[in-house]
Amino acid sequence: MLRLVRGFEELALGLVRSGEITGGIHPYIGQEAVAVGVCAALRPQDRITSTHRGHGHVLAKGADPARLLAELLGRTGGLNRGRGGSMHAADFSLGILGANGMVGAGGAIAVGAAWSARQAGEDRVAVAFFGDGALNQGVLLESLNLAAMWRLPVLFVCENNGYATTLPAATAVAGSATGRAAAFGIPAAEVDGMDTEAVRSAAAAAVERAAAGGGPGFLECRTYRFEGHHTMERLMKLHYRTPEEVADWRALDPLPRAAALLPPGLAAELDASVEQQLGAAREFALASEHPSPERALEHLYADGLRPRAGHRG
Amino acid sequence: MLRLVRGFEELALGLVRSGEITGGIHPYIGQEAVAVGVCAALRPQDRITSTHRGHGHVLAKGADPARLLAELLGRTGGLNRGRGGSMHAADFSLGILGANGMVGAGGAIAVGAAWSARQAGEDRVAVAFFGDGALNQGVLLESLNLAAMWRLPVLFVCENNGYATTLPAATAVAGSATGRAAAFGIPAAEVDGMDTEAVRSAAAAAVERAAAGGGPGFLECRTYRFEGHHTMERLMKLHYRTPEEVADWRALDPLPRAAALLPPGLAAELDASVEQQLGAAREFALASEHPSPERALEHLYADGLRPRAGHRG
Amino acid sequence: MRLSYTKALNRALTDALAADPAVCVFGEDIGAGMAGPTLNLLDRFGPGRIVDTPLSEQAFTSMAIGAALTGRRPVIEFQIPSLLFLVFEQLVNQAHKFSLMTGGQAAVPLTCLVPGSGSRDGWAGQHSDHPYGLFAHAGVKTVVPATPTDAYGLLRSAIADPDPVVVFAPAAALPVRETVTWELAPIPLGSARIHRAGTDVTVVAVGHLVHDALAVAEELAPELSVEVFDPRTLYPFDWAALAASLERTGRLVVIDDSNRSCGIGAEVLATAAEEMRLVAPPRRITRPDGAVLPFAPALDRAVQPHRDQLRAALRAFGPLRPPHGEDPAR
Amino acid sequence: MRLSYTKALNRALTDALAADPAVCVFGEDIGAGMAGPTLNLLDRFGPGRIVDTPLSEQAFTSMAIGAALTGRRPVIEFQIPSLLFLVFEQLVNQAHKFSLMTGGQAAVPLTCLVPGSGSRDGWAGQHSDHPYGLFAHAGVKTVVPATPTDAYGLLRSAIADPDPVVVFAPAAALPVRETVTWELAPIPLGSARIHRAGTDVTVVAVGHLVHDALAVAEELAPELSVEVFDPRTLYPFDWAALAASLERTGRLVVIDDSNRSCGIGAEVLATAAEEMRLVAPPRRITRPDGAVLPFAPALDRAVQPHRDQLRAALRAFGPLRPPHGEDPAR
Ligand SMILES: Cc1ncc(C[n+]2csc(CCOP(=O)(O)OP(=O)(O)O)c2C)c(N)n1
Ligand SMILES: Cc1ncc(C[n+]2csc(CCOP(=O)(O)OP(=O)(O)O)c2C)c(N)n1
Ligand SMILES: [Mg+2]
Ligand SMILES: [Mg+2]
Repeated sequence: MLRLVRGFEELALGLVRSGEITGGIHPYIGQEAVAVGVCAALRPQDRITSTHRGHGHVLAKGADPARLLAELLGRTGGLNRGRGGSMHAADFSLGILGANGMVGAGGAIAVGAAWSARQAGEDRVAVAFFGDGALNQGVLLESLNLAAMWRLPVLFVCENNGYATTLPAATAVAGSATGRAAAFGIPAAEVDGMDTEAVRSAAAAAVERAAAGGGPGFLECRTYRFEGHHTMERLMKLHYRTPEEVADWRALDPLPRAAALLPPGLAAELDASVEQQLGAAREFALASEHPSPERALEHLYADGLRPRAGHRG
Repeated sequence: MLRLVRGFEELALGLVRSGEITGGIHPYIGQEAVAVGVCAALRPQDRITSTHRGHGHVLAKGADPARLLAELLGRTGGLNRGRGGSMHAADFSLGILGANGMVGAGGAIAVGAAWSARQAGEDRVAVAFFGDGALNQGVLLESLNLAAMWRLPVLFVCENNGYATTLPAATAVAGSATGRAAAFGIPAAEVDGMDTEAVRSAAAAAVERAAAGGGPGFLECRTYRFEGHHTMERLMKLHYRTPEEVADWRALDPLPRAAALLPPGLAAELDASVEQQLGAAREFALASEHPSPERALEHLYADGLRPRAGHRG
Repeated sequence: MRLSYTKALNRALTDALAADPAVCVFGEDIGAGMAGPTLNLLDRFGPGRIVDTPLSEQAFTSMAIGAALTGRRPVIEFQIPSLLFLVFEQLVNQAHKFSLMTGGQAAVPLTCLVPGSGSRDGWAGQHSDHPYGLFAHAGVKTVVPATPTDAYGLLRSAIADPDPVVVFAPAAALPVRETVTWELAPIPLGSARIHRAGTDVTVVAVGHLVHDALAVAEELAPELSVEVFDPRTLYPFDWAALAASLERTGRLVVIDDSNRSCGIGAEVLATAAEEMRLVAPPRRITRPDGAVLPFAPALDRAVQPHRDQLRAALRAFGPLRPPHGEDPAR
Repeated sequence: MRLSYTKALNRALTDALAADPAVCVFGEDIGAGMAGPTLNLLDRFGPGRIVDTPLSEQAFTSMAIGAALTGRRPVIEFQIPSLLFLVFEQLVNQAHKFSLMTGGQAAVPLTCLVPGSGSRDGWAGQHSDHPYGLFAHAGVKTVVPATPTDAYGLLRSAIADPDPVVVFAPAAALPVRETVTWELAPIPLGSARIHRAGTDVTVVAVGHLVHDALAVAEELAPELSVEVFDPRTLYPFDWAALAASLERTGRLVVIDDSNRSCGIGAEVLATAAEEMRLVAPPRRITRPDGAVLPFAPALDRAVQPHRDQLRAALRAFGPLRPPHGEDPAR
């Protein structure tokens, strides 16, 4: 899965560069261990909410890479029929309640999903992924309180990659992520976010506790994005990170680390199968149809209400 | 001052009952030690933001009771010329940036005032008063982070009276008020909010530290409102507090406690002078003119822009 | 049966909760039923469905969205209209957009109820707004019932609707009572109601102002024949019914207790001017541009639309029914 | 001098900061100048005045209000238009109301700048709104400059204004460049600009659509004489200038890249229908009701107003200048 997520992002980066993906993406490269580790601890019925940097979460929870890629390309075969794009990719059939363009927004939505499951008498845990930037978003802080107060089965996963766009977490987050969660009475742990197995086992413990009625959990995964905040960053001269810092973190790349644990030969085998899968995904996605402009406002209302057009005749 | 605040509220309650104050008030009775204690620690140049339950703060920071009362009566002689009423009473000449109808809103405004003073090179501390209910308001939590991160001269004063309207703090606030502040790296102390001197001395220490560049402080004052949430509560049958609980807290009334510390005779003297002052305030306020309806939208824009009327002719 | 507006809301909630276990209610002090509509719900349906929330409007609204996305039908009661400002992102940028953005995978059957919208004497600047126009602009379904029967029926439909709906219950309508001899039932969203037929002028009145419009229409009956048109749902608006009414009258006045610029009054005038029959310039009576309600009661009232203004606007069309019974406009 | 729109905003901020030590800027990634308007400000004015903020829009907007109440003149740069939803309470319920609620004691000279409002290719549903109508409804001063010169001049005036002002810089206007041979100077809020005089139809175009309107007007010049009217400030609107224009033309089309219902297009049509000279039904070209921008680029474009629609609306007035030079409408 690590390889699939990495390979998918590389494929997508290529399609951004070639202009086939409009608007660019927020690449997940470097952070794969978090999505993959956490989702490995989830059961099919569990749900997640994701972020602007969501491809990793969406894939790790099981979405079809071909349909995700078609979504990034705005095709009818996309997860969202081409209506959402990178920042809103979702697959409700798999409990993927969507990437979200607003930082911090997914947190409380996941809390709502957790509440909903409890109200329906269902055994489902909800996971909210979010970045260090979201730690300063009011709605997210509010949602920690509600989750704690109501002992809801939700796991907050903070992917601390050190920066919110150009702003270092060190100059943005007073105290610590785990300290904040703990202040709301939520058991919180810091994890090496470059180590898939460490993430998985911490997540598994939290999910198990939550499912058993033990209330919410919080993981701070220390990680790093190897690419710019957004593909557009390549066009800018920004100096918020030193090349040395990037290199130091690249040395912790979760992929070789995970590969080293595999029996000899298996890594290459996996690589080949991922390559094949992604090749097929690319083919599917590029062959998928563009939606027709007359259907621009389809799905605007769930009851089928057709809005008035913006002009007459 | 304690007596003045108490006497003012009793006077105002009478005017609510007689129908002269429209819309009712959120009485401050019982919590006087907090406003009086904190404001006793402030210097004239310091600033405060207040709440829907703001009369105590406004008076303790030095506002003229006659003009505050005229404001509650909607008269031109009021602090806000009758435009604000109870929930928006302000006196900018005294650094009183206003009561506020939105729970939690004053916190970040005070942080802004603190930032402003620092930016202008002025030695001024800002104090934000707010209730336990506001501890769950996102903007307030966000503002704790900004104040801490930027080491601003601001003092957060949480008046924990145990309830947000009918909701017990015990079922609304996970963790503790001071724990939350501490998680943002803000030194936080719990104080007996029924003891004026305890509040004053804790506030004085925090103000001194803030003024000296030591950054923000946080006080949780445990207190109680003896009356209903709002005067309208008298018309409802609500059972969220037991009569025993109210009686227990009434036994801690800050007024007798403070009176006991005075030299014999002085208490009565003070009472008489407060009575006289409030009598004069009442007279002034009731004699003050009603604003004229044609001037309803005066002050809507600071540049004097006159908005279009809602009808023609 | 004598039914008050607030009691009608309470009945609608009770019936919806009883009919569908997915319905649940979030809000502040709803356990105590402080605002009225939620009275006794906690006793009957328990804390698993009637959720007294901390003062975290953004988070509990988002939670309700999360719950709606996963099969619940939450209703949120907001104590004051300006709380909608606080959750504007949640309602307009999240709840409203999920269906389209997910390509139809998701629906957000969320109802927001604001009992006591608009001015309440003495509540002043931050508690007296009537922000329904904001939601009509964003495209969130927006309902403003004028009568107890409509309050019941529209709230039931709002809860049953698969999309987010905001229901404004104007403070000035809450005291309205009706003697109800019919069965209360859902009323479809998007259908207007003609309270009084007329042939000279159509008065589109929103919320509590329906009652003012009816009073003025009665009073002016000797002079002109006024049709009182209550859109009930501001978005989607029942344009077909309005066109039919103007086909009859050709004259239009809107009376609307919200700010003038870009309000629902503007929308009604604009659409009528573009597409419908008008024999005279239309008029609207609204709050002033950018209005903030001053505290002093006389000032507060001065900023709201009132009957005198409606009377004047109607008379400004000129004498349409002179004492002799002739009609110079025909 | 060749001046781009973004550079004009940057110049306006630089000049305002240099002219008045009370001016300061808050926003996300403004130190790096990521969006353009704040480029190099940190180097020149330092972190005491150019404040890179954490992702706490509500708190830093409230902070800016607190700073404005106490003598500063803060500017906030918002990275995306929907952040305005997140701070709607702060702007509409706090900043806008302080002056009236305090009886004139307080002013909130706060400027909000949104560089890149409206659609940006591929940014999809939550990042592509054009919510200026919401502020015009609330009564917050609202500015949408179309050209670099206007962007400079209006932003300077916004910063100098004692009231809150929201400045929208449409994404589609950012690439506009001008050869500027004049001195850049403040331009008063509330004054419209006629970009092209005409006698048959007045086209009110908002923001970047001014350039589309000009192109269509040129193209149709043989058929009809179009006046292109750029309000520049949507609230307060320059009604006197519009009335004068309609006095000349009597025909009105609004082209506006925001949602139809209760948008600025509605307001212009309504006011014109009520008070101004119209010889034919007015028209508006807008986004559809309740529009959410779909991601796929062709769908995104289909939801925005475009030149074909304007052309069709203008031609729908019928032949006004037949080849012979006669004018059947006179
Ligand atoms: C509420 C909100 N504020 C600002 C933005 C613009 N923005 C998008 S991503 C981002 C940085 C997010 O940082 P973080 O949460 O650490 O996630 P990361 O990008 O590092 O994965 C910003 C400022 C937004 N989309 N939403
Ligand atoms: C943001 C917001 N939510 C809700 C309300 C309605 N309301 C006014 S006061 C209040 C309770 C506030 O409780 P607390 O902060 O503890 O202050 P207290 O009333 O106890 O002094 C509520 C819910 C409001 N004015 N603002
Ligand atoms: Mg980050
Ligand atoms: Mg309280």
